[in-house]
Amino acid sequence: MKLDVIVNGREGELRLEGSRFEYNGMVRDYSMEASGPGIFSLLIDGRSYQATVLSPGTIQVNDRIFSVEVFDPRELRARSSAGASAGRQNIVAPMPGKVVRILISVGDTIEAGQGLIVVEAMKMQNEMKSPKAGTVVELKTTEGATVVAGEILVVIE
Amino acid sequence: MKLDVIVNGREGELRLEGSRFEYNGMVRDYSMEASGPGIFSLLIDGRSYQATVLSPGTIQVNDRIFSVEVFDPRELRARSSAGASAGRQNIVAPMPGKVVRILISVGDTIEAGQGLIVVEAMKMQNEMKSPKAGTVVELKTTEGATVVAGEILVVIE
Amino acid sequence: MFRKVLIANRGEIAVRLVRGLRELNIASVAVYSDADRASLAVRMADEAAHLGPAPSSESYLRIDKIIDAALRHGAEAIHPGYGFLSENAEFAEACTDAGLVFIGPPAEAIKKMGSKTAARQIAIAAGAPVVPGTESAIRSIEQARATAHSLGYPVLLKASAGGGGKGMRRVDREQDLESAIRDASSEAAHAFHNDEVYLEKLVIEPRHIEIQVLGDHHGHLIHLGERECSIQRRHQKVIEECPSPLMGIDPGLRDRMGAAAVKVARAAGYANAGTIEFLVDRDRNFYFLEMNTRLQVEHPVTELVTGLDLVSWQLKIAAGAHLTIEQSDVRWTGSAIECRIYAEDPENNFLPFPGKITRLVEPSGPGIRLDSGVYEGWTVPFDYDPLLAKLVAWAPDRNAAISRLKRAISEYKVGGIRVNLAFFTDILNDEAFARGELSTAFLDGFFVRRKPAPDPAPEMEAVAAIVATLSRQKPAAPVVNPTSKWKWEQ
Amino acid sequence: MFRKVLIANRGEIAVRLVRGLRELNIASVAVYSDADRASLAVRMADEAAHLGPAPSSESYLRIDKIIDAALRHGAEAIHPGYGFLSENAEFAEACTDAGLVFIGPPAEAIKKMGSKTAARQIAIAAGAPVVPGTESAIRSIEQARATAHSLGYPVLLKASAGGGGKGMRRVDREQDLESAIRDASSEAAHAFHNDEVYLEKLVIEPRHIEIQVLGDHHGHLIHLGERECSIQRRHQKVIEECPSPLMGIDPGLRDRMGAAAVKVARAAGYANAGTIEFLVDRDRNFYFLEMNTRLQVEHPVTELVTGLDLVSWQLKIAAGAHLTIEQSDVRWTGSAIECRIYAEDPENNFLPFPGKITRLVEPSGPGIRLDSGVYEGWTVPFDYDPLLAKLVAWAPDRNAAISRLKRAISEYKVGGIRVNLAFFTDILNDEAFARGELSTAFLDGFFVRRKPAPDPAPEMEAVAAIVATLSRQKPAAPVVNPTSKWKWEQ
Repeated sequence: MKLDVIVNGREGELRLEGSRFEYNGMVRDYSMEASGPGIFSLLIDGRSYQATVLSPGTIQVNDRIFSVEVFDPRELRARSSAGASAGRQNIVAPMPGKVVRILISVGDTIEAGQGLIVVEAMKMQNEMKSPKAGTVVELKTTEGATVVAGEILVVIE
Repeated sequence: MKLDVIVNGREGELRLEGSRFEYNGMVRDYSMEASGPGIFSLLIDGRSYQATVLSPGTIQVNDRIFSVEVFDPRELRARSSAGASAGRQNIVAPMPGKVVRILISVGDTIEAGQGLIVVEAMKMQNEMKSPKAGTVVELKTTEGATVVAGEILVVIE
Repeated sequence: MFRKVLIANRGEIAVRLVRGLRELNIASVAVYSDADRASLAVRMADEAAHLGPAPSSESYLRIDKIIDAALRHGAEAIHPGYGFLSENAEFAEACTDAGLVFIGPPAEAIKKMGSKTAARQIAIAAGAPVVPGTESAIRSIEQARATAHSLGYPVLLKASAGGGGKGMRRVDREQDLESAIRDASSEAAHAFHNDEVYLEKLVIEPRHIEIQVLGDHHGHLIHLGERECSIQRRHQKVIEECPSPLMGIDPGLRDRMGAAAVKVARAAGYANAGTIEFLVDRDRNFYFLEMNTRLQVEHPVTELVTGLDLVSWQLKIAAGAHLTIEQSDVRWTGSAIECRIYAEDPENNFLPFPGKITRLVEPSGPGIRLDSGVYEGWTVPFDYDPLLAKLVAWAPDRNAAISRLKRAISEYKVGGIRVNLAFFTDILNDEAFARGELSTAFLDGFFVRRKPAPDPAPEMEAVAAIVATLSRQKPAAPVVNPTSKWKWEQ
Repeated sequence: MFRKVLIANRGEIAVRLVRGLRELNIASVAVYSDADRASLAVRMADEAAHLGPAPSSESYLRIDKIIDAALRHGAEAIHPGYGFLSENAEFAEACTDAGLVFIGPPAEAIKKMGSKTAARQIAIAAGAPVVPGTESAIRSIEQARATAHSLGYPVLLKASAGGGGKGMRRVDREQDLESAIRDASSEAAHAFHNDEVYLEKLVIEPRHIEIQVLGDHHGHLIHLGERECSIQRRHQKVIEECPSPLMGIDPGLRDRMGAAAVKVARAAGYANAGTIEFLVDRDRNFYFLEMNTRLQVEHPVTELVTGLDLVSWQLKIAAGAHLTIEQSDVRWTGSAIECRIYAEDPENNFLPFPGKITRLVEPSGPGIRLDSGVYEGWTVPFDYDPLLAKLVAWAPDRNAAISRLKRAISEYKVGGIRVNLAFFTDILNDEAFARGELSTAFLDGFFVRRKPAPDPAPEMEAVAAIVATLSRQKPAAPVVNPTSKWKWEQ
């Protein structure tokens, strides 16, 4: 089994053959056992690694949390050739919460640092500011909407 | 939904309609929520019941453990008409473990209290004795076999 | 003693109270909003009453509904926990009017200590030190200059009607005083429709140290020592400990602060558990700040070092019992440190991060106390405080308590939401923290000197990739069989 | 201090040691048999070494393999835990020969105290009381009559080479003595090929009380007080506590027993942690029984009341440190009670009940310490001791500790196997237990007076039926969403 992976944003290659893995050129024998709900014990060279699946794609190994995407090689190539269209900037929700105020409309010309949207959770309001000057080309949420962290709310060009 | 149930060996009837249940003639409103992995919170008349599914068919409610079988009504009737054949006695494993010695053979005439099989777990040996005099008609295990609690090992007639 | 008590709260403190009541053989009634039907407290309580929709104003702050639930369920008393209605004198009175016992101080004491200026007057009258300054507003620049001179610079301008840092100005030199008064006064006018400002001596990088008091309704009042809560973000405590590292330098400080706290509480006619907060300056002068007229979030720290059960005493005192502990009976043993586990992202300005907890592994073992209000699968609601749990370690000394906390954090795993566990590890590894050099400005310096974590070993990265790959291919069963070899298709 | 230590054990004690090592910043090496690859200790340790097949004789008892693993992993010391090789002098010597530190007493002390008769001689020489009797075999009926007369009836006949109750006879009257000697002697000859029997005074319904000792390699030795372990089934402890309820009646008893224990340990040349077991009769006379030359299962009880960390001290002492605690520094605060959670069926003669743990909900909160070696999904192997975990409560007094334990047990749920949780609730509710009337015969009387549980409320039965029905229809997802209404097809 050979896969391309992105671990914490860095691309890598993983090959699994029986009890042996190859990761970015490092070849090791390993043993893996389920050791609790969503918890795995891996032994490599006599060292014990505790891996907890915090959520799909988020794996804690000992005290470090890794965000992992797994692709079969074709998938990844297709993905990287696409890319984001230059000049467009997505404004994403920094935390889950409720949109309490929208301060702009599509078509508005905005300055860097201008307030765009206010998201509230747990009595804390967070005003999201534009990282650059530009024009609002998309507004993907409404006042009162519930958003998850990382959700794209506004697109600036 | 109407079902026949056996709770700790006693037959009963359960009817569920929306947020109302009827159990052996007792009618109550209830609310049920998942409240943890395999754990449910039920509210009846303002009282809170904590139900944990210990394993399929074994439910702990507050501090009491219930063994529950659920049948649709036809199933149960079929089951009760079958019954165990008179005079036959199943000898079941009292605990999970390993069969370390078999002291009888099929066809042997045995006395009440005679040792039949020795099961071992966690360094404890348990000699299973015949509850009555009779003949060994079936021997369902072998030395070295792993058995689960409640598994039929010998049939006496 | 009571037979049934209603808990007018939610989250970890509601669970703490269910446990405390059960240990006294008292039935518990939980209350819940729509967002909390599936909460741990409701599941664990003996009874539960629905209050209303998720917003606190329609549920946990509704005095009428809570009193009604208590009466309907036949509760004899109400424990308010902390937050919500716990420091609301009107609620305490409503309980009494309905024939219910409010488990806390007399309503009169809540009122007296609820107003910051009234509390300051009581403290002054009781002979407790307060931050030196003028209580009345500044009338003229000449008067202000004279006062500032006698206090000594730096001084702090504060709005009389103030709060939340608005209308506050630090003034370091006399030549800046006049313009600062102008600015502060104008900001105060804008924020509070009241332009009055007054002067206080500025306490530089103070420690926040509070004293736990406990009194019965028969006039007996003692203190249970201090908790140092200097480590704060957004004026909210994140780590609390007892003993304060200051006590090693100045062993008499606890007695002096304790005596002052008892005087203030007595002057307020206080009974039940309460906390007097002080600021402590670099010369270990302490100044009364305010009183919290309720059980404190961080009460486990005191329970661990004194061996006394504060919730149990709250209940007994409310039921009329005598506090049978004399001041000289109270002993402080070892060291306890508490971390507040919040659903928040410490890497993103501590923004709240509610959501579904997809994985939860909780620590235990020697010296670890976990007061938690959540479970795996619980969705932390948007609507309330982000506190999930309190992780507390006790050990014979502070260094061992720090090591033990780090060990427990290494066992603690929370998935699906962000929590501040790694942030605590970094603080607990900080050298200034280890030396006990604490102040409310601690985190400012900490963020500057904190080193980024070293790159993880490549094996760890490989493990993450392997587990992500294999757990993707095989959907995890609710319970996996650990003794059989893990298999997958290639 | 060591940088890396190998743990030559498994189960909850291996987890306890991983935690203790981590808190001292020492890397841990777990060992495992085929049955334990997926164990909690292996997952939590820093390193892990495979020993061999499941049977202990091929894994945890293999001195050669364990030493080899320690050397391969670069460990500097080995902690043996309890059981397995912990009281094996040959193992201690093999460690030393391999240049490894054995974390325990000198091999010589293990040898001396390992033989029951040698240990008894040491105790007598040290001036510690032993059960009165003849050490040498009975030569004639006349001699036996005289001895029995001087001891006072009832007396106990014991086989010189004996063990496990074989060749033992209780004799209540002189006229029964001759035939009893004949029977016992013949049984002993049959069992041990040695017909020698001797006489001891019978201690009627004794209490089992043991003293924890702790000493360094520089001659300093102290005791940390008692643990009462009278509640036993099949000569195995199930509940342990400190203080013993006897200490309330006779506060000097701890000092007297402690002094005796220290004398015995000193005579044996003891160092590190050890335990001297005594029988205590109804008149509070105590008699040396034996010494356990290792960490005890029930050590958390002592840790909770003294505030001392025994594992931490074991490591420091083994590394050569001085024990810096004087006898007069040791304080006992509050009350701690431990329940041993076994995979067994208390309703079926305590037969072991290994298997897969399909559900596990663990207690926590104030005053609760859980030392566990299992997790949900773990299959408890057939091959070892059925101890899963130790649940320990600390509270300011014994009654509060009992209430707290009951509260914790009410939160503890184990599915898939049988455990003795409900059995503990019944004991903790027992009035004789509450009064502290304990003896090794406690459980005999308890089973007679124990009332069957009342029928559950019909609502509880209905809840069981509803949950069984609805959880049957909807296969449980690994994580259920608790805030959405639970839905099903009708």
